[in-house]
Amino acid sequence: MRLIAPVFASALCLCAVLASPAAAAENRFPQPLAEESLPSVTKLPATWPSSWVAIHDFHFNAIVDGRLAVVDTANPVQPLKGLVRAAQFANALIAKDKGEIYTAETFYSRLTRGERTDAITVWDMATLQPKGEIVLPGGKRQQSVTYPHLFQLTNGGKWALIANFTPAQSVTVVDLDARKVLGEIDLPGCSQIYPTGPRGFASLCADGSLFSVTLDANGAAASSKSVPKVQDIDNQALFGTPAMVGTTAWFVSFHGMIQGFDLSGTVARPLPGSFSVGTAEGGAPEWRPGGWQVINADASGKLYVLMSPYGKEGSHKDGGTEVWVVDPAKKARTLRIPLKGQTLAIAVTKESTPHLVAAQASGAIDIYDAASGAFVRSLGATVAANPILIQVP
Amino acid sequence: MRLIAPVFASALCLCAVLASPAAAAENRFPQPLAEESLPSVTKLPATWPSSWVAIHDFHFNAIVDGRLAVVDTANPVQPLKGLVRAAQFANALIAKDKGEIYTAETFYSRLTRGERTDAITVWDMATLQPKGEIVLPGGKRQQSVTYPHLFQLTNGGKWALIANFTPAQSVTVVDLDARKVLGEIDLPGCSQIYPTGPRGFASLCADGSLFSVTLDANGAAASSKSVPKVQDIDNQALFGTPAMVGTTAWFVSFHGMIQGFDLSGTVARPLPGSFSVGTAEGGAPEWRPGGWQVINADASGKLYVLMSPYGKEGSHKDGGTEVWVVDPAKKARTLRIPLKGQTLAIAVTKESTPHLVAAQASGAIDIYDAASGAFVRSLGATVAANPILIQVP
Amino acid sequence: MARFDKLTENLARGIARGTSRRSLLAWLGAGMTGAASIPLLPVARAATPAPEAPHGPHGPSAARPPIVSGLEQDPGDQSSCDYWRYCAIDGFLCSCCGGSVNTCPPGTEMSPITWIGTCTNPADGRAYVISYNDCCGVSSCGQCLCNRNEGDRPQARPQSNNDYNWCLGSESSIYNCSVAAVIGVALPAAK
Amino acid sequence: MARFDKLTENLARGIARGTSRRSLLAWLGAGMTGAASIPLLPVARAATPAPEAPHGPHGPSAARPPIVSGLEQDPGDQSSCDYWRYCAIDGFLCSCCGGSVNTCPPGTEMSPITWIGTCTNPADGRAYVISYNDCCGVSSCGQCLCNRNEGDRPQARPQSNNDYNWCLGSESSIYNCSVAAVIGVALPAAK
Repeated sequence: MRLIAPVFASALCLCAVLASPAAAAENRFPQPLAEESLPSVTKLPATWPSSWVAIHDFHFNAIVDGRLAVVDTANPVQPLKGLVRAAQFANALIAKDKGEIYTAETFYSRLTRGERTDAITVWDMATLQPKGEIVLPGGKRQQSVTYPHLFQLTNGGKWALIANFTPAQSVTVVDLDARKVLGEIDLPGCSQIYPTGPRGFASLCADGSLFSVTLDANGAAASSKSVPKVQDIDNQALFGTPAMVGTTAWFVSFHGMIQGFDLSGTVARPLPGSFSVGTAEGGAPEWRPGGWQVINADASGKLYVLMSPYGKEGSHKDGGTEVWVVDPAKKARTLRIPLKGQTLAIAVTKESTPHLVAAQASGAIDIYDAASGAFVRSLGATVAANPILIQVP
Repeated sequence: MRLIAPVFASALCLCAVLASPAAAAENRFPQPLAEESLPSVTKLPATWPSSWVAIHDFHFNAIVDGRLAVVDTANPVQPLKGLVRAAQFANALIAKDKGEIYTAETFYSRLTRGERTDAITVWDMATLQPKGEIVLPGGKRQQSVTYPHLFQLTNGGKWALIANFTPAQSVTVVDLDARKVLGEIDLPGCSQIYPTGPRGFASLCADGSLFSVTLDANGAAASSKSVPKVQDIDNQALFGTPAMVGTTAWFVSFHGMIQGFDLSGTVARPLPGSFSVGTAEGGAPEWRPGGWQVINADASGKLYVLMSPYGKEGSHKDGGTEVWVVDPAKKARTLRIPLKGQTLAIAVTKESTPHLVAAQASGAIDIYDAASGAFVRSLGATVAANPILIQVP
Repeated sequence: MARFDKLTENLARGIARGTSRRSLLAWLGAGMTGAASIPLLPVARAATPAPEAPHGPHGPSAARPPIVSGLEQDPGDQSSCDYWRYCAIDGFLCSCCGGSVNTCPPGTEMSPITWIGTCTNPADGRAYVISYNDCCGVSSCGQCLCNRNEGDRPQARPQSNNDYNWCLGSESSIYNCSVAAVIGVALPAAK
Repeated sequence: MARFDKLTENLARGIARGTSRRSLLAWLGAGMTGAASIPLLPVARAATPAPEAPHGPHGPSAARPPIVSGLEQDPGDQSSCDYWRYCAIDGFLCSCCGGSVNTCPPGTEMSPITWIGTCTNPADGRAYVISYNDCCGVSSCGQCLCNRNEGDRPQARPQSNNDYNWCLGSESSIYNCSVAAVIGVALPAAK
């Protein structure tokens, strides 16, 4: 496309031009700067480099205008690569194999009032342009401060599962490829969606049980199975967002106990042998996990847990100041990484030299060497107002 | 309404209850606090007190989610009385006699994309609830950083005039009472809307002229008249937002010259005898008006001009640090009021003891005694992220 | 999918007030579901990691003057996260948004369904049943953001989780702020 | 309403570049209307009233490292309001938003109509014609807010006013950020 639309010139700055030492300077640079082509829109690589992550900006002061920031953690000069709309308590998913991002959002015809529309939008990872939409019926999409496990993929990424809360609980099954809603599974008493096996999911229930559902080819429930008492919500509650290592979900409790779940089969089951992330001096009263995304994993399966020395009842969202690295095979802590500030979310890149990405409450994004814990760089508060989740595609 | 919907109790805090020194304390207060009635929504007085103003929050970081803040300038404890939606470069008007607020806004069906709808919403001043809507055709409503004179009343407040910019310029005439659009007046070359006479408006034109239009009973143009060269835009441009004293509009130029216009008749005409707000020591290079809403008036007709000591070409939106009070009858400055910080907008209340309201770039709202210039109080940054206009109903 | 009973409990004000610890435990133990939660918003954007200000910087207005009830029996600053009724609040305080500690700002609608917490009044030592209601239909107030999580539990137990947007039964689900109203006295119970 | 001619001028790149001061004055003197303006956003939320930082605090990222062209002939920090091409910009700098000094961020659409300014390159002393285009369809970038008003005039003269949202010819009018592209050299003219 050439610039063929109206453009207008102005004499505004001509006096400045005339006052400048043009003659002398032009001698050093005989040719003027080249003309630049317009219009021009940046395109991203179809496959994002392994230093790139997606950071969810909850945008507290305008929740209706939330965003997903595409961030190059290796680039302190221009870390922000683009924004994807994530409106009104949205959830976002990345399907790297398809080169697609999915957002599950809610809209009103008059911003804050009027007709409500819930929809999944399909975005192209290279252009960040929308390429499809699936309207969700019933105006029931769960609106929460963003948790990853309210919107998940199953059936090899062909389908998506969306949590509903009215406060009646259910899960909507969507065929992403066919761009249509398949159906809805009632899920009274259970929350969040942890994909299981080839086509199904598990949820954590209010009575401490784990409930697994398998889906048939039409997206209806084919079978279900409950495993009782997988957690003690009163005394040893598990944060709802686990670290995923293949089909193993590693959860951490408010007190720092690690519990694995095997999601490879049609029925999710707890792995035997929970263990502690350990303890340390200096707690006031004690070290506990704290933040919004408090546990994550690297490609080798090591776990990273965001820890606060101010741990007590109610401290679990206050953020942390260290990351403790734990080897779940050895059930032992292998490293303590001191952070630059009060941090709410962590993730580890899949680079050949993996990096720990830490989102501070201030909005600053800090990068550490995952193996040594050494501070590498800060990106500053340059990508999001309220970064609360970090996705590594 | 009684609280009849589901409510749920929890044992969360019972341990704290049990640990408290209940027995001793209860002796001092034999009766517990009374039960409070739910649901309950605050209602505002149908006629707002004279200390109340409306402050436009442009909300830079989410322009799509702009707001109008209702503010009690006399109340430093709870200055914010409520918010009215003012989405996407909105304009807002207050019709005190009808107890109505009007917002002219733009919406997209998917927040940032999809179908565009421009509309005026009618809000009740006591409830801040919407009570009507008039959809504006054509998707042409002018979107600018908010200027008061893009949306004005005429015909005794029965009609509204809305500026359009595509960039073709026109004015849409709306019957507020009948909730319908009457028509559109082409206005090539002229900007902003200054109501004139009983039913019409004037606009300032690119060639320095002033163009007046009278409207017939159907909202069509009945006649028009141009007055050439009312301003020298190159050398002595007038800020687009005047101080209104009755039907006289007092404009100030970038260099501090005051020019009045009589809008009482069907043809707006410049008043003879422009004059300067004066000069002062300490300019670097000189004192000039600076800010977004740089001139306003009190009920007695005195003018208040926001002044910056750093005046030069291009400084006119950088804000000011003093207010100079000018008596247009004497064409003389009567007071200099030093401000607490870099200020972008000023207005004067219609209280029996009028107050100068000053909105800082930081978001802080400061209150001064208009007669003496004495600082009275600051409301802090408690009502708006980006306060750029102050309306005194 | 009939494993769980559909438990959309309707607990009236009197029931909530009169609930003893034993019956509460029984109720929770029954796997009560389809339930409620405190309003919303997590992780307040706190300025420091120290425990002095763990619940958020009170929006951009940390230095605002206190909002007080004037009652000796209801002490504290209603614009502060530390006010006694806010023991489990999460969101913008309506006291700073045009409402009050127990009324929504004009232009909003109070969520008709709500979560109930129990907070201890330091003046009279009583445990009060507090109703946390969201005010809905106007965008984020932006003032006095607070997040206190004493007793908060993961979303697996909805009635104990404060991350939901509780603008559910309202005409619009757009969230503006949250109130904390006294709706009764909790009955003391032996531990 | 036929007093003004409908002047929706189509000035192509070559015409803009070749416009002499005399023809520009003639063009302006003709009361050229229906015209353009620089992107948008006024009054940047500057931190101090002093002239050291009059054009805004560069968003929340005042301490960000410089974005440089690497060309000696195009000096300066493209994330700074003081960069030479930004002599009349108003808005979020696309260089900080996923684009560059002359390209829009992915996901946006560049406004097809634009305003042209003239800025002097301090390296070669030449006056360049700069096209300020808005990037549209994604909400406020929120980074590197700048507002420079040298030569800005009130909305009475649209082509000289930078308060319009210039996302006009685009599919969506939602504003994200602004670019400043070199599209030619302004011809010098004797005063």
